[in-house]
Amino acid sequence: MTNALLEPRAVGAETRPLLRISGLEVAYDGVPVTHDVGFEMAPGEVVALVGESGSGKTTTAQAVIGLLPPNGEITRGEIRLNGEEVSRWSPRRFDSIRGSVVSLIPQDPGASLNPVLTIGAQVSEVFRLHGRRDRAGIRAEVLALLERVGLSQPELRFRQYPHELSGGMKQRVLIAMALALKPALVIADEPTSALDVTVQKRILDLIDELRAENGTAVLLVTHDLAVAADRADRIVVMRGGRIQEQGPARELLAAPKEAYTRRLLADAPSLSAPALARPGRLGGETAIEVRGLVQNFPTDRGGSFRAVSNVSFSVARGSTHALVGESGSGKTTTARAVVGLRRPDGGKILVNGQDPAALRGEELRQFRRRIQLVYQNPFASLDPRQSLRAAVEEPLLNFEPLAKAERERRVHEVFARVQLAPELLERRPAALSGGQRQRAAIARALVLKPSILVLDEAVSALDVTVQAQILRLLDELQRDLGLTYLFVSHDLAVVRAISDTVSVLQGGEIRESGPVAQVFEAPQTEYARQLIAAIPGRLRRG
Amino acid sequence: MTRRLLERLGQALLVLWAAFTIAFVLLQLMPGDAVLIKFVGGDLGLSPEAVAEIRAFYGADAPAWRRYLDALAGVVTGDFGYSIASGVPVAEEIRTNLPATLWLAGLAFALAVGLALLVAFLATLGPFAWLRGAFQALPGLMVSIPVFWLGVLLIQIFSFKLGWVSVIAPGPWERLVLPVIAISIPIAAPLAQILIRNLDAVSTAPFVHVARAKGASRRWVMLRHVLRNALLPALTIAGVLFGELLAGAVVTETVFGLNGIGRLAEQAVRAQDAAVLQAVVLIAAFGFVAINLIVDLLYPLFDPRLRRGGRAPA
Amino acid sequence: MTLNLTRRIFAAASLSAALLASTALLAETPKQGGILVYLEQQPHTVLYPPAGGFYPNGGILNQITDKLTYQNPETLEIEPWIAESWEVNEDATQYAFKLRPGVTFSDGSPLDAAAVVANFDAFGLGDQARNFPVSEVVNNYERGEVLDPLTVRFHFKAPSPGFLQGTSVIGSGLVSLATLGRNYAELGDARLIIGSGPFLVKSQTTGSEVVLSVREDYAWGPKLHPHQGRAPLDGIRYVITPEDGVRIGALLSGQADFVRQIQAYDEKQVTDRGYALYAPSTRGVNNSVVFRPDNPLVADIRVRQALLHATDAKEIVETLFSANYPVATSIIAANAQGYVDLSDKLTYDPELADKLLTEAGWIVGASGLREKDGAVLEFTAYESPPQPQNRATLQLVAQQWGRLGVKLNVLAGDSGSRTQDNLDPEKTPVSPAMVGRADPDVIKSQYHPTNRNVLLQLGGVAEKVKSFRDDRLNGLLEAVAAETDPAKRLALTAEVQNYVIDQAYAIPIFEEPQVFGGAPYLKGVGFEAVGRPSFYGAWLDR
Amino acid sequence: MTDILRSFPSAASARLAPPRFGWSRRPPLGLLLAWAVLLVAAAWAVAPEIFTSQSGVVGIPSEKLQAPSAAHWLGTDELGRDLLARIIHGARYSLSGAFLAVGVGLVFGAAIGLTAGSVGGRVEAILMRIVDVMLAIPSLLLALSLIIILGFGHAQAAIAVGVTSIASFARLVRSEVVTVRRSDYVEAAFGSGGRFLQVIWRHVLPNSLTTVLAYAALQLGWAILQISTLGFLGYGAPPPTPEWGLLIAEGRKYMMAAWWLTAFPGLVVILVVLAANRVGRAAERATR
Repeated sequence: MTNALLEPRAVGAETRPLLRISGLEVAYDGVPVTHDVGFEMAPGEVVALVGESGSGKTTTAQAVIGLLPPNGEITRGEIRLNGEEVSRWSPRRFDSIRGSVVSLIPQDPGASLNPVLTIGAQVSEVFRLHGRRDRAGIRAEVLALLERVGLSQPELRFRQYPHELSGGMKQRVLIAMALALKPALVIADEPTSALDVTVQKRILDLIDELRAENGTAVLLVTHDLAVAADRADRIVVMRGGRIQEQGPARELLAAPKEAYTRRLLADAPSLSAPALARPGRLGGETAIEVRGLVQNFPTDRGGSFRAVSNVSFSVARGSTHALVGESGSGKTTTARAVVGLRRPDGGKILVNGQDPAALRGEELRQFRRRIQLVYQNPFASLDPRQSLRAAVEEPLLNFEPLAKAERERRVHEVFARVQLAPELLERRPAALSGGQRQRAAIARALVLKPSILVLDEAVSALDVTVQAQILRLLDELQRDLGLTYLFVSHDLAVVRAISDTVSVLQGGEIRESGPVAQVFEAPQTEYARQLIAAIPGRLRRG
Repeated sequence: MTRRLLERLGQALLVLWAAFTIAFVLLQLMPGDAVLIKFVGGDLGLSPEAVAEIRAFYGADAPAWRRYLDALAGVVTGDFGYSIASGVPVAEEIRTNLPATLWLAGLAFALAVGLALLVAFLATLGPFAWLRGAFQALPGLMVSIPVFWLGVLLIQIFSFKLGWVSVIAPGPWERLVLPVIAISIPIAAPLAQILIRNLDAVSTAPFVHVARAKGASRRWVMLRHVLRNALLPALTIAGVLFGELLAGAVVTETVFGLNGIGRLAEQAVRAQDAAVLQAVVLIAAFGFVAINLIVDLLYPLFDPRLRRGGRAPA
Repeated sequence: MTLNLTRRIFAAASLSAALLASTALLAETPKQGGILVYLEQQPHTVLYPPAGGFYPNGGILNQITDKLTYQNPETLEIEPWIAESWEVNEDATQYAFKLRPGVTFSDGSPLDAAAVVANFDAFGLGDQARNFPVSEVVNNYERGEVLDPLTVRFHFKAPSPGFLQGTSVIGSGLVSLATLGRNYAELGDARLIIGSGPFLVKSQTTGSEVVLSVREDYAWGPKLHPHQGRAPLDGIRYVITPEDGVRIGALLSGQADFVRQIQAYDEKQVTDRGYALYAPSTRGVNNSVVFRPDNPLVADIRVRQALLHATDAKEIVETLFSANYPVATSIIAANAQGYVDLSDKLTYDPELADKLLTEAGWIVGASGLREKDGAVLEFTAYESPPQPQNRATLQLVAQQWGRLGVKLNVLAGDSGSRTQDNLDPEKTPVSPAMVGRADPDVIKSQYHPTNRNVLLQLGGVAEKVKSFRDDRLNGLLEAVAAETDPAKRLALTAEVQNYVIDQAYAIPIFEEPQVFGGAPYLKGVGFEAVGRPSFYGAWLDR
Repeated sequence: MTDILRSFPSAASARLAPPRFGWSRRPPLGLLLAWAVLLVAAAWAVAPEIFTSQSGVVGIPSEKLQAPSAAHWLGTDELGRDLLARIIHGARYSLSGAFLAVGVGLVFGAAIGLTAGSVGGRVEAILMRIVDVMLAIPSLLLALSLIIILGFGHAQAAIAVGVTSIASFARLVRSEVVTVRRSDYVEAAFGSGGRFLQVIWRHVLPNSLTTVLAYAALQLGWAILQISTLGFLGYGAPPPTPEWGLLIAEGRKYMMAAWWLTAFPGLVVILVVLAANRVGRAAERATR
């Protein structure tokens, strides 16, 4: 096949765009989900495709690499790669340029490697698919590649299976596969959203480096405007399957033309300045007191693993304390112990002066009226078979008998509190958006009038704009009801926006703690400094 | 590893003991006993005294607990006792019947696996949409056919009408052809269903998408990535299929007049031939437990995720 | 000329064809060789010769054992076999037999006077230690005496006129001392039966197959038998094929040579295709429904008579059976010894039945069933699987009785329940009478309480019987057995038949033949007096 | 420990790409046909008189073993009974038997599974060992033995079949219960002061039952097959009950003389089982 695309560095590459999409319409089962999408990419350029879930950004990216789901098809428009219209190519013809001319860095490194093949086999496959046959040569090249993407002990990695690698390592392997044949265009589809912040930064840095090395263009698909701001030359903002706005990153961020872009910018916690003015609420009565908490988990082999060791902090009534850390840091375990869902293996917890570990049966039930947990995933924390009314009413039924009218009043009251329309009361969770669900979950937590809310990654699963709304709601509730929050999050930007005090956890221990301003502006420990440096958007801000 | 293995073996023994005990209790609850059925119901014109003597000869006049302990002690020492219905030692009954059933079940299983693979492939990779649809619906039909009905039909058509295979040929092989087909079809159905479901599920897994992005064709992806991942979970229903095979053996051995454990078991139930039934239940339970144990132990060989050790920091 | 014994011949397509075949048989010399495939419905149970009444047992025993005498199936004359000659004293209390020299069992041991005495001692006296029951054909036996190695004399406590014929039946087959040394319970294993017959047991697969092979040195067939010397067949393979449909299908598709139990509805297929149908009569008790008068429901003779007249045997035979199954005209077959025609007493007369039931106080109630003092005229009977189409027969009987408001429930039941309940008149007031065996003293062995006791009188195996006992009937039965004068014996037999029908103890339905099917190329099959096949002279013409 | 964004993107992409088998548009033709078959069978069971004027148990002896004709669409049996009438009248026994069998399995299996899954610990270990034992005993032999103990009859056969399915129901219910019990909303229900039994009743039971009920629908077809297998082996309803398995079992003897007695009841069983499976599968898909 004589194919200009197989020569990505062909003469004239500078003069014509590497990728040119125009009037693209993709339909699933005949229903269009993108409309008139069009943009261009120059060779070596980084373009960020930004949007919230459902905006059509992933669909567009899939169309470019010719891997739409079986029920999807391109109904209108064209995709030109190096000037050639590829959207109508036969699958076989497309196979020949995938991996060599266009390649993909996928979203979820955990599931993107075949669990039953070794890393070596999977990376080698790229070479074999594109005509290389010499085993030894491939092996040498793969080992070099693994080393290049920053994997230690490449010989060992070559033999290992995916489950033996951490998330960050897997993403490095995937990057190695995507860049193995030095393609002209790499599509990076949310390449870091499943990773911890520090890892996220290192991976993005790696992609940047390799891009610079090979002159590869990158189409970066992301929901995170901050990431786009840090990495992209140009930004394309999508919403509801349409392009809202596009332009050079600097210009677009500095002077967004569209209202939607402005809102995205305003709502992105890492880009905007601390949004919520925190009045001095410290120094009051202590609501939560944790001293020397130890939590162990049994392991498969009958041993035990210390998830939390010697964690101490206290939270003043009416204030917000954040537990921040990466996955495995022990922050959620700590929060669950505070709510009384786990008994500590050591140390002491006092909540409103009571030790949840010492409570049994009825006392524990009564204790739970005062402290409520809000979960990360509003899809999982509401019973799919219950209407919102039943879900919110249920806690009331668990305690002293209330007249029906009184219950009704309380339900409506708390619904109004979380700014949910009363007509949603009869709906089931499946009929609600993520934001509405999380509001309902908060309503359920509030209906018993607790004094403390423990929020476990309560906004992490939400789109930025929704996230911002919920954060504002939480702030209002705290002010109006005098609530105390224990806020668990991996997202430092969000933590900075809502917390008064913060404890930074790593490996089950507190690395640093103190008032937010102090920790963020003048971190004392190396780990805290790294974490804060990894918050995306800093490059842009400055 | 060894501790886990010992634990599993202990559990297996417990299951075997319980199965044996349940079989014994069930037999006690049945009206009459083997001696009554054979020597009174059997139209032999024996006097009540003669029947009582025969009962004493077999030790069938002892109290239940005594017989239970005797039978248990016998089994532990490898003595399965005497079949009242046929008058030969149970061990010999098993020896003559087990190989036939093992062949029947083994061949049927092999055919079922082949059939399931074929159907699953055609259902997911077949050339035309209508063909794929037809093959997707096929397992549903296969599982709806009563084995005995299929057996009767197969005999009528292929043996009696077309004369292709004999159902009473002297060698074991020719007689096995139709029964093997009859059993394998309903066994293949759930297997095919699981395979189709897995192939569908694995085909949409992110790693398949990634492999395609590397430039792999659909076929390459199917063979190298999808197949192994889709086949693995099918292993877990091996134990269930074993039970199905046994039930299939009972029915087909009856329809085709083959000898084997299945028919032996059914006849033992009918004749309340305690020693035989207990032995069959033990063998079946042993098979079930052993297969599950083997699958459990083998699974890690095929799925590196279940291999112990070497876990990197999360 | 074996075919003539069968009263009704359906050989080949027509009777003339059968005659042709039989004349051909005279002219042809048998071809030697080949294995006969015999499909049998049920597996054998015990091969102790006196248990040979059960057809599957007899079908095997008849080939592997010889008898002292041979009853010519045509003439019913007793002819020499192992005994070359015999003498009987006046009052039939002493029998002396002169044995044929040079006869051996298949284990090589001689069949001499000692062996014969051992056999008849076991048959006539039973053996407590070995659980051998007393043979029903040997009555009043006292002892056997070895006069010289080839001469024996048997002594009887009382006259035993039936003994000479008794030495010719399958139940008096001679087995070696080794076999007699076994326990009764072991004799389910065919390989343990060592006889002197033309075939010997080569192998058995319990419950499914028995293979016989020819004895090359066999030279002592019945003296007047058309065939002499080694049997033409090389062997016989008995395959247990319980499925009716498979047996007939296998025969017609050429996979089997000879099958037992061709059902009436399949007869046409057999003859239409030119296959031979053999339907030797069993000359025994007719297929009947019998009452258990111990049960109060049928204690009233009027009820029994009513049901007798409510049963339309003709309809049953026409619906379910064929010309090989004559409608019963007595309790025994028309060609059995001592038969009298009682068809006048066996009329189908629903009006009479209605009258009798009404007289007895059974009035049709609201449910449509007859009632009396709160009791309903409802019976339960277990079907008897070995009898031809017994389930359908009973259902048709139930339909016929149903027209008169009498309910008959037909149960399939497991063997245990069936055996137990069939011994309990409360549970089974009526029962199909089994004709699984054929004995010379058929009526006595069917009705006498110490034998098969079908009426369930006091004093038999049935322990649940409360009071019923008919001494007149038993007296008559014993008189028949003891009577030495043939004429008087016949008269007594006639009296018994009349008595049973007058008392309406049984409803005879049809005369049961043994219907066999044979391939057109199978020749020379013989049948003994009660319909069990003999393959001594059989050969395959192919 | 937290599974950041793990479940969220998949749910979002599911929304983006509509599922291939959806209820969103008209149900597929096959499913409609399956429902139609089941409705007809149910109608036969409820009011057989509407569909046939002939008796299912009493025949006309003179019209025995007739081939299918205008008078007897599916022919007659050895006693001159109309086969179609017998099939129609038999629906009641076969369907009620299937429901009874599945009911027995469901109720007892759910009780065991729910107790094991929600109480946990030693109780769970013991119950699941018992389930293991039940699975290890060949189900057909267990059913045959139970029938001998319970006596012969169509209800007894159904119960025996039901008992053999308890173990698989118990396993499924337990695994569902364990999943549901681990879910956030159950923890939240406890967290808002719910008592053990209340939470089990309000959340765990209903949420685990959806899958289980779909499985039960699938089991209906299986139960019909099992009951007819028992009938075939001679352990079914006593004659003249026109239960379908019994029809095949009886009819097969006449295979050479009257093929229709075997063929048609077999086809009816296949159709109904197929329909029940189709509907069950659709239900299962809808709950997933």
